[in-house]
Amino acid sequence: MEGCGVNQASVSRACAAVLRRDLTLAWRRRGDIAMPVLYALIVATLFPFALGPEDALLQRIAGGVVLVTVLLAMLLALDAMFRSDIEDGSLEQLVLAPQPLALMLAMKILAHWLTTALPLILISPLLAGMLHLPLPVMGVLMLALLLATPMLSLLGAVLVALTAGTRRSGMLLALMLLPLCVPVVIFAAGAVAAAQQGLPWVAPIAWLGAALALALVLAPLACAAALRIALDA
Amino acid sequence: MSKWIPLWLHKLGSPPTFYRFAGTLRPWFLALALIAGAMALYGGLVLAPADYQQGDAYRIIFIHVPSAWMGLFIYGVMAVASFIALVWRIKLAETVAMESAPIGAAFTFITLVTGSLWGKPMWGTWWTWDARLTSELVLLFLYLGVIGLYHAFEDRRQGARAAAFLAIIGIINVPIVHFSVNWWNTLHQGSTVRILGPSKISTDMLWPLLTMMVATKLYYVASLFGRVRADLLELEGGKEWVRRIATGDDA
Amino acid sequence: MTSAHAIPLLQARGLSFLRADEPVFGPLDFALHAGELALVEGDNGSGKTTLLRLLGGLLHVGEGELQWRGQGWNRDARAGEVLFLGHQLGLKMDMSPRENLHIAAGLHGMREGRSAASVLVDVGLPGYEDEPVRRLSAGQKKRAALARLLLLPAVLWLLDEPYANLDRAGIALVNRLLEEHIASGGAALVTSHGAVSFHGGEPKRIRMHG
Amino acid sequence: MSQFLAMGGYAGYVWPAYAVFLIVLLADFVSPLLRRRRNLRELRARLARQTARQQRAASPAVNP
Repeated sequence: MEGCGVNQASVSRACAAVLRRDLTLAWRRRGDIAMPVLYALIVATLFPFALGPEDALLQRIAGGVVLVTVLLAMLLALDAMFRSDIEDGSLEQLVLAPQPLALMLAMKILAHWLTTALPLILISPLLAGMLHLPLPVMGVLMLALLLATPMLSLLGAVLVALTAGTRRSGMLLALMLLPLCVPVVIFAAGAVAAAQQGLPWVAPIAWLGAALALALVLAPLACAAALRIALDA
Repeated sequence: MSKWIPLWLHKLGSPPTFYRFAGTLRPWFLALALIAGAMALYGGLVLAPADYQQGDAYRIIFIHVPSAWMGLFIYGVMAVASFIALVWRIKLAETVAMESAPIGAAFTFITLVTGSLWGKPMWGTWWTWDARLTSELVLLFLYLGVIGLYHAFEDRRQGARAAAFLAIIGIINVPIVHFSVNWWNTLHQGSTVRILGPSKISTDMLWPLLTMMVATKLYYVASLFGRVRADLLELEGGKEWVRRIATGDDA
Repeated sequence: MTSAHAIPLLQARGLSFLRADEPVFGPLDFALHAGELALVEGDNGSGKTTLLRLLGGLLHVGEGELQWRGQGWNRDARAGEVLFLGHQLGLKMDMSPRENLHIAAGLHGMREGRSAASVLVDVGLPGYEDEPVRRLSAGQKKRAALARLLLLPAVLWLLDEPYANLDRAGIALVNRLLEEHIASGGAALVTSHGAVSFHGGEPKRIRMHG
Repeated sequence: MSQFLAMGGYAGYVWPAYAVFLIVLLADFVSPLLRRRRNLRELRARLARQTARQQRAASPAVNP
C-alpha cells in the first residue's frame, strides 16, 4: 500500500507464531494432554487381566502391546488436530496467510506431536515395565516410538485434513489410517521383537528412519493439498 | 501432449456423450465377459485335470487369482482416474474413480473369501497371516477407506476429490505394505505357503486361468459403465439430457 | 482517485461458482480499483459469502475468469495483499485479543507504526487487551477481529457482514475503518444486509441476482 | 456327473468359492441398475411436481 510502511512477516517468524500459539493453547488446556496418557495406561492395565499375569507371556507381548496402545491413544487425539481451528475460523486465516501453508501445517503437526506423542513416549517405560519388558530392550522400544510416533502424526495429519470438511470422522479416520500405519507398526514392533530375541534390530529402525525422513518432506505438502480440497466447498 | 489429452478427455468426458457411449458398449462387454467366463469355467472345472498334489481343491485358483489380480488392477485404474480428476477437474474421471472402488472392493473381498476356502483344505486353517493374504486384507481396508471418505461428504464432487486424493496416497502405500508384510513374515517365520510352486503350470490349467483374467477385465468394464451411467444421471439430475431420459424420449 | 484506464486490482468476467453443478451465483462481471469500495448485495442464499470466500482464495473459480492486477489468478501474486474477515472470526477463544493479534502479525506482517496495543485502543477495546476472548461479548469479539484489519498490511479487504453483532458505535467504527482504508488507496468488498452510511464517495454495487 | 459335483472330496470348498464369486459379482452388477431405476423414478416424480406447480401458477383462477 502506498505511503504506508510494512513489516513483512518472515517465514521463520510465522513458524514461531504458529508453534507458540498451538503450544500455548495446549498448555491452557493441560487436562486434554493427560487424556491420551490416561487412556494408554488403562489399556495397558487391562492386558494382564485379560491374559493372566504370567511373566513369560506378558514379556513376549509387551513391546507390541505398548506400540499398539500408543498408536490407539494417538488416534484418539488425532481427530482434534484441526477441529477447533476449523470451528473458529483460524484454519481459514492460516490458509489465507501469505506463508507457505505446508510449513505452517508442519508446525501444527510438530506442536501436536509434542503435546500428544511426547507424553506417551515418556510414560512408555512405565507401561513396558508393567508388562515386564526386559530392561535392555526398553531403549529399543523408546527409539522405535521416537521414530514411529512422528510418522503417525504426519500421516494422521494428512488424513485429518482430508476429513476436515466432514461431520463424522472418528471411525472413518481409524479406517483410513489402518493401512497407512501397518508398515509403521510392523517395523517398530519388529525392531523390539528382534532386540528381545537377541537378533540385530538396526535394519527395521533404519527403515523407519528413512520413512520418517521421507514423510517429513512429503506429508506437510500432502496435508496442505488435502486441506485445500477439504475447504473448497 | 499436455493440450490434447484434456481436450480429448473433455470431449468423451461430456456426460451425455459418455452416457450414450457407455450404454452402447456395455452389452457387448457384458456378453464377451459372459462368454469368456463360461469358457474359462468349463475349461477350469471340467477339462483341466486334477492337480497331483492338491486334487480338485486347486480349481479355486481359476477365480482366486484373477480376482486378486483385478483387486490390484482396479486400484491402479482408480488411482490414475483420481490423478486425472484432481489435475484436470474432469467430472467423468471422478465418477470413474469413485465407481471403480466398490468393484475393486468386491474383487478383493472375493479374493479373501476364496483364499480362505482354499486355505482350509490345503493348510488346515481358514485364515493364515501369510504375506499375500495380509496384503489383500490391507488392500480391502484401503478400498473401504476411499468409499467411506467419499460418502462422508455432503457435496459429492468434493467427496470425490478428497477420496481421489486418498486413493493416490493409497497407491504409494500398496508396495510399502507388501514389502513390510513380507519382511514381517520372515521375522516371525510365518507360514509362507507357495500355492503354486515354481514348477511349470500345465497348459490345460493355464488357458482357463488366462481366459478368466480376460473375462474379469471385460466384466469390470461392463460393471463400471453401468455404475458410471447411474452416477451421471444422479449428478446431472437438473440437466436437460437427463430430463429427456426420465420422460422416456431416450433409453 | 480512480482513473478509468488504471489496471484494476480485481477484475471478474463471467465469474460463477458451481456447487453440485448448480451455479451458486453469477455470472458476475465487475472490476475493483484501488481506492474503491464495493457493496455486495443480495438476499440470503444468493451467494455473497461464497463470492467472498472465492475471492479470498478458499474456493476455486467455477466458470469465468478472475484477474489480480491484470495478471492471472494465482496465490503467489496475491500473497499478503488480501485480508478476509468471515462469519467465523478466526480468534482463539483461550487467548487474549493481544495474543491473537500477535499471531496474526506473525503470519501476515505488520503495518509500520502500528502495534497490537494501539489498534486495540483504536477499535474501542482498551482495558480488554489481556482478557481471554471467550469472556468478551459478541460485539467485542467482532471488534477484536476488526483490529486485525488495522494491524495487518493488505490492499484488499473482504468483509463478510462486518456490521453483524455491532452496536451503533461499532457500525460507525467499521465505516471509519473503511473510509480511512479507501482514502489511503485500499479497496474493500463488503457484504451487508443493512444500509451503509459511507462518506468516502459513492460505493460500487455488485448485485448477486438479476 | 456326481463325480464332477464331488470335486474329488473338495466340493465343500470349491463350490462355495464359486458361489461367492458369482453372487458378489451379480450383486455388484445389479445394484447400479436398481439405483438407476430409483433415480429415474424420483426424477420423474420431481418433474411431475414441477409441471403441476407451473400449471397452478399459470391458472390461478381455478382455486379462488
